[in-house]
Amino acid sequence: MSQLSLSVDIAGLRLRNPTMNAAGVLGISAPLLKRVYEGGAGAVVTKSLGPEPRSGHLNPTMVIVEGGVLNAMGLPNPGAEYFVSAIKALRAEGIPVIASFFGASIDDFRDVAELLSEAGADALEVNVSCPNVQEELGMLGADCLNTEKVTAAVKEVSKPPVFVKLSPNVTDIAEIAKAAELGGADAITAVNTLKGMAIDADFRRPILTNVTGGLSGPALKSVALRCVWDVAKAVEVPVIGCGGITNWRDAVEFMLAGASAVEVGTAIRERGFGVYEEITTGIEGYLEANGFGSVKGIVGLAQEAI
Amino acid sequence: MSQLSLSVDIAGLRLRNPTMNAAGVLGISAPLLKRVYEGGAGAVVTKSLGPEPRSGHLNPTMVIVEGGVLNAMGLPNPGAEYFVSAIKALRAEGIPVIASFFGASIDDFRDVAELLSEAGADALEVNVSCPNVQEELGMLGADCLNTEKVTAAVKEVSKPPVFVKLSPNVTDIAEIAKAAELGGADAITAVNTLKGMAIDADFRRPILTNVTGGLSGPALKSVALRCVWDVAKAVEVPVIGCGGITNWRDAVEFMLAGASAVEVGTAIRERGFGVYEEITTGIEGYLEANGFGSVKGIVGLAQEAI
Amino acid sequence: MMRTAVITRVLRMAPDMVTLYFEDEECSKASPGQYAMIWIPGGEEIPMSLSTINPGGESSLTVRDVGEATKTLCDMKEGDKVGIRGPFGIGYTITGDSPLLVAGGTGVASLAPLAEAFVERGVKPTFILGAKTESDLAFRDRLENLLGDSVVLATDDGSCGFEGFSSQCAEKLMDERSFDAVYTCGPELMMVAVFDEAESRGIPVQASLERYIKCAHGLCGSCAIGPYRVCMDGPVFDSEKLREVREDFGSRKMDPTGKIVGVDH
Amino acid sequence: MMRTAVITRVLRMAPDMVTLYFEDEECSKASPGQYAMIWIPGGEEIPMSLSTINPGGESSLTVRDVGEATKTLCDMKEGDKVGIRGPFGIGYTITGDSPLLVAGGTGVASLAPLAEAFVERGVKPTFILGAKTESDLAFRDRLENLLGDSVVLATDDGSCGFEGFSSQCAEKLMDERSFDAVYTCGPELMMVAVFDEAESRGIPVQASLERYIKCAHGLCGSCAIGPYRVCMDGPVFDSEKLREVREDFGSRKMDPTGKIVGVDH
Ligand SMILES: Cc1cc2nc3c(=O)[nH]c(=O)nc-3n(C[C@H](O)[C@H](O)[C@H](O)COP(=O)(O)OP(=O)(O)OC[C@H]3O[C@@H](n4cnc5c(N)ncnc54)[C@H](O)[C@@H]3O)c2cc1C
Ligand SMILES: Cc1cc2nc3c(=O)[nH]c(=O)nc-3n(C[C@H](O)[C@H](O)[C@H](O)COP(=O)(O)OP(=O)(O)OC[C@H]3O[C@@H](n4cnc5c(N)ncnc54)[C@H](O)[C@@H]3O)c2cc1C
Ligand SMILES: Cc1cc2nc3c(=O)[nH]c(=O)nc-3n(C[C@H](O)[C@H](O)[C@H](O)COP(=O)(O)O)c2cc1C
Ligand SMILES: Cc1cc2nc3c(=O)[nH]c(=O)nc-3n(C[C@H](O)[C@H](O)[C@H](O)COP(=O)(O)O)c2cc1C
Ligand code: FES
Ligand code: FES
Repeated sequence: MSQLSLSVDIAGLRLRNPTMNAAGVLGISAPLLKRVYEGGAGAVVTKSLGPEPRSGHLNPTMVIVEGGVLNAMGLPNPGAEYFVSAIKALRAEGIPVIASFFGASIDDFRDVAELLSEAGADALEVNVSCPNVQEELGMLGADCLNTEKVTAAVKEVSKPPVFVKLSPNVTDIAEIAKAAELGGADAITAVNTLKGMAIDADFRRPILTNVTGGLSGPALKSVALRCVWDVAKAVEVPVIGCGGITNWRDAVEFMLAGASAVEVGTAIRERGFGVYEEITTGIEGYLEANGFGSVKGIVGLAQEAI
Repeated sequence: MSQLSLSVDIAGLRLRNPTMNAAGVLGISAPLLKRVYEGGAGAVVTKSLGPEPRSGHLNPTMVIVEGGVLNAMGLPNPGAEYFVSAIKALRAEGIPVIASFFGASIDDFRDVAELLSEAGADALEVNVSCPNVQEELGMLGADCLNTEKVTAAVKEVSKPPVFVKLSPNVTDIAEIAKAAELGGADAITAVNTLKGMAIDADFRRPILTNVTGGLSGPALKSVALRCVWDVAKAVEVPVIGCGGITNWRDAVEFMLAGASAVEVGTAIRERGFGVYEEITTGIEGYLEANGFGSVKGIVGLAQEAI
Repeated sequence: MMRTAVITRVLRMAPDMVTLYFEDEECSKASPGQYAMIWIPGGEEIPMSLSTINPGGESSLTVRDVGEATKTLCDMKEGDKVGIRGPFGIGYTITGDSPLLVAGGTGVASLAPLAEAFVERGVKPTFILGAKTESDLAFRDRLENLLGDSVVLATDDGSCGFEGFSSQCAEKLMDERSFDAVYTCGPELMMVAVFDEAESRGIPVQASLERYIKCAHGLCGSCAIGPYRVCMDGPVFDSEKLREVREDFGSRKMDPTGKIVGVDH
Repeated sequence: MMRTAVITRVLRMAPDMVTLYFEDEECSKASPGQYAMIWIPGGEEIPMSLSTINPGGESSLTVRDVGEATKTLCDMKEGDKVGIRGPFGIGYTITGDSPLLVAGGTGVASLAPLAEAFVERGVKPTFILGAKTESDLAFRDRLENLLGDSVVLATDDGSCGFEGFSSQCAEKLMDERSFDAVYTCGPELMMVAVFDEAESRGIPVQASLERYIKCAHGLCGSCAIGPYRVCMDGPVFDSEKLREVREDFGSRKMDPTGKIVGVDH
């Protein structure tokens, strides 16, 4: 057997393997994040943290739909400041922590970034792509100029690498990715959920209290893969793939499309916390069977094929 | 039993029931369209016809993905002029025909519209939303100004009602719908496919020859339903729902969201041509059980609930 | 996917508590201790234990009016409809030849089907049915018909049966007889007392916990207790897990923002 | 979903024809007459009948080099890989006690597994194996081992067996003996001749048709013949359907743009 390495380097952040939980999936609780790490993830991502505590939307906040899950949690979080101790506690156990966050204004983004940077987060993930909250909070990332500005403001105050997480609900994700890169993004996370909704025929009303929600899980996969492809073609910085990844084959496909690492969320529902180890082991087997020595060896290979 | 009517009126076009095949699904062959009608559809929609014959993309042009189907047919069609006789033959049998079409320029759209209008099509469906062809052909509809211009040009020369079919691959479908309405659209069809892709891990390359393709089927449903909701809120003209509709419950949900009729494509694969009758019968049962006298009675009801 | 449940009958259990019966295939196949998410269209969606599980037949919820959603449920009539998702979670594991079931308040909801499951396997458990006062004792007939004098009543005010909390009653019974398994559902502080008591005697416990449930699919993290999710790793926790979360059990929970607050009942 | 098939062995059948063996669980469960979509990564994807169907074992394709994709396949070696979707379509319905199978050219691909299926049911069919010339007769050994002298050879040039087309040979056999079912696969004009001949004698026919296959899922319409889709309603058509599409059968098909063109072989 060759010297096979599963570790990856994303903009200077070195991880034991290329899997993480997706932001907002379990990340509101430090003990659950620890369990994610023990389940085999290379790093953990927090719930998106804002400047103030938020309860999020009232239930129903989730419903299963064809091929996936719709959620409209509405960014519940105890506030970035409150969560600093959780970040510190996780890091004290040797767990790399990526702090996801959002704001209602550029100043917010800068302030929260500064706070989380000082808290020692190993990387920051800027959420400009939540479909479930008011425009000013969620979808700043639908617009190139805003994306660039937010990224630049965050970069100004951040010590660790800054990932910008993009939405698939845009006409041209490559343009937005370029804007984030221009703003100084160290990596792009693609993607957040697709905006969808569910209606109940018996009650003749939308099921989610927030009316619309974000589609995650398998139904999102082919769109997310295309987004990673488009973004990887457009930017030089690493891409982190996210959206509907359920098994190692999915993860490999995202890597072949150009992802250096992957975030896995909804799959936890059916595969449990072991999904991270399952995926990592599967990637290892794939690299070995195909004669690659590292994860890096397959990143973007499908781009080269055409 | 009350006087239950399943017929619908879409911008003056009266149909025996609110179901149609989705454009491009079987619509390249008049005998297959006849079979769709005999399977119970209220009208049939042709393959999108262009000014010139096109072979479309080379195979693979379709692959099954998680929750749906990806296709990149690439608008194969024998040319609008060639298809006129097929349209006439169908109409001669009493089958309402909606002619779907596209162009590479505004002049193209106008010319093809004129031709199809003169051929006697009962309605025209302008396809400004194909994700599988070069920008100038497919995604004119990603932009408000272009959508308005194309619609206006088509309206100038069309006798029958003009439906404009929109793409979900845009940041704000409501804005595009308003532009189409401003251009004179008599109805909006929402939606075409979501842009996705599939990669083969063994061959390390995209599966579709065209690299990306359009996602249809159940995986698209919750996004399409949200699009119908957004469009119905934004415009006064009727909306035709399309995307992942598989059974009568799906169809009813689209109607509650604001659709006056539905187009069904991918579901034919698993449910066969009888899907149209199945859906119509299901809608009938629903109307009856809930005391509604007509399809119109439920259109947009979920919008009123909130 | 969201389903619709039509209320087929309503039974008033106590001044502020009703049982709503309905038919739902999925729920009729649930195991004791599992819960469903109940949606009041136009209102909220909340978790509710299944208080009747009848293979092929009726299911039920037993609801105490403590706020807006539960009040709406308590006012429901035959023919009313709710949305329903589930059943969710891991219920009770049936084990032991002389089990003690300790219910406080609405805790009887999940323990009544458990008692029936025991009897079906030929084991007659001892059932402490506790409440504030006599009129609050829910499912008394159902349990007495099932278990006869193995039902031990307890009221805080002593209006009926043992005077005191269910947990105190449990302590007394554990002194008097030997049990090989303890099951408990009710106010968390009561369950903590039962757990500690059983621990000191080396009897394994299964307790049904409550935390704020949002997604019910193990994804959002809102229901965390230690490294576990009440919605999916629970709601029933065994002694091993209870020991692991002992710092939080009876002491700390997250509010809907994720802030940690105290547990006060 | 796309799967990968690894070529395990290659058998040259004729100067321009090879059989590629591979293992694939789905294909090994196919029925005779079904086809798969074979993807040459970097090249095209084309339909191919399954010429071996071996429950739990090998499957195969038998390919004649007629263009770019088929040439690439004919040049493949052991260890090469192709993408595969399917099996698709409706194969042959096995019926009749004295069936006649009429193969022309690569038509033997789908009829050989059918012959095996008949034998498995205790029926020995008569099999006309026709080709241009002796060296083009594919699967001769396989069929002779299976059917002995029930195999009737036919070559256009008379280099072996009957001199003339398979259809002419079929006519002769139908004159001589009585068959209760006719199965045919090969050039369309040959199949039309077989069909007309069988019709005039009232013998039911099943013919495997070819049209331009794109999606293979019955959605795009590219493979239409009359109101049917070769990809999903076929490729095997029975007499009733053949009568319905008789205007097109042997006469008209759609090119990849949807234009109607003539059928010339
Ligand atoms: C697994 C489980 C099973 C339960 N079974 C029953 C039962 O069988 N019978 C019964 O009467 N009650 C049961 N409950 C408690 C019940 O869910 C709450 O009483 C109900 O949610 C209160 O809602 P409300 O709108 O009426 O009150 P609110 O005024 O909204 O809240 C009152 C209290 O209920 C809590 N609560 C509100 N929403 C939720 C939620 N989504 N998840 C958890 N707690 C919440 C609040 O934190 C507060 O402490 C169960 C809870 C859980 C977690
Ligand atoms: C159901 C079915 C089963 C078949 N089974 C076999 C078989 O077992 N062995 C065999 O050798 N051939 C078989 N064929 C025919 C085979 O698919 C064509 O020979 C092949 O597609 C030619 O591709 P090419 O690139 O080599 O040639 P090209 O130069 O592209 O085309 C040569 C001829 O093949 C036709 N063709 C090309 N692509 C397709 C397509 N996607 N679908 C249908 N026809 C096409 C063209 O119309 C043309 O007539 C079958 C066809 C069908 C429809
Ligand atoms: C319950 C839930 C909560 C989420 N919360 C967040 C969040 O706070 N911030 C964020 O950037 N994305 C959030 N997401 C989106 C995920 O991070 C991810 O982009 C999406 O779910 C697609 O990945 P998946 O299919 O693997 O789940 C959330 C998703 C779910 C299901
Ligand atoms: C094979 C195929 C071909 C299609 N061709 C067209 C087309 O020519 N014009 C068009 O507007 N939409 C086309 N579409 C999109 C459908 O009309 C429809 O918008 C989409 O498939 C979603 O509906 P469904 O999920 O019911 O299939 C095509 C879809 C498929 C699957
Ligand atoms: S309620 Fe969401 S994880 Fe338990
Ligand atoms: S090949 Fe598409 S319908 Fe048959």
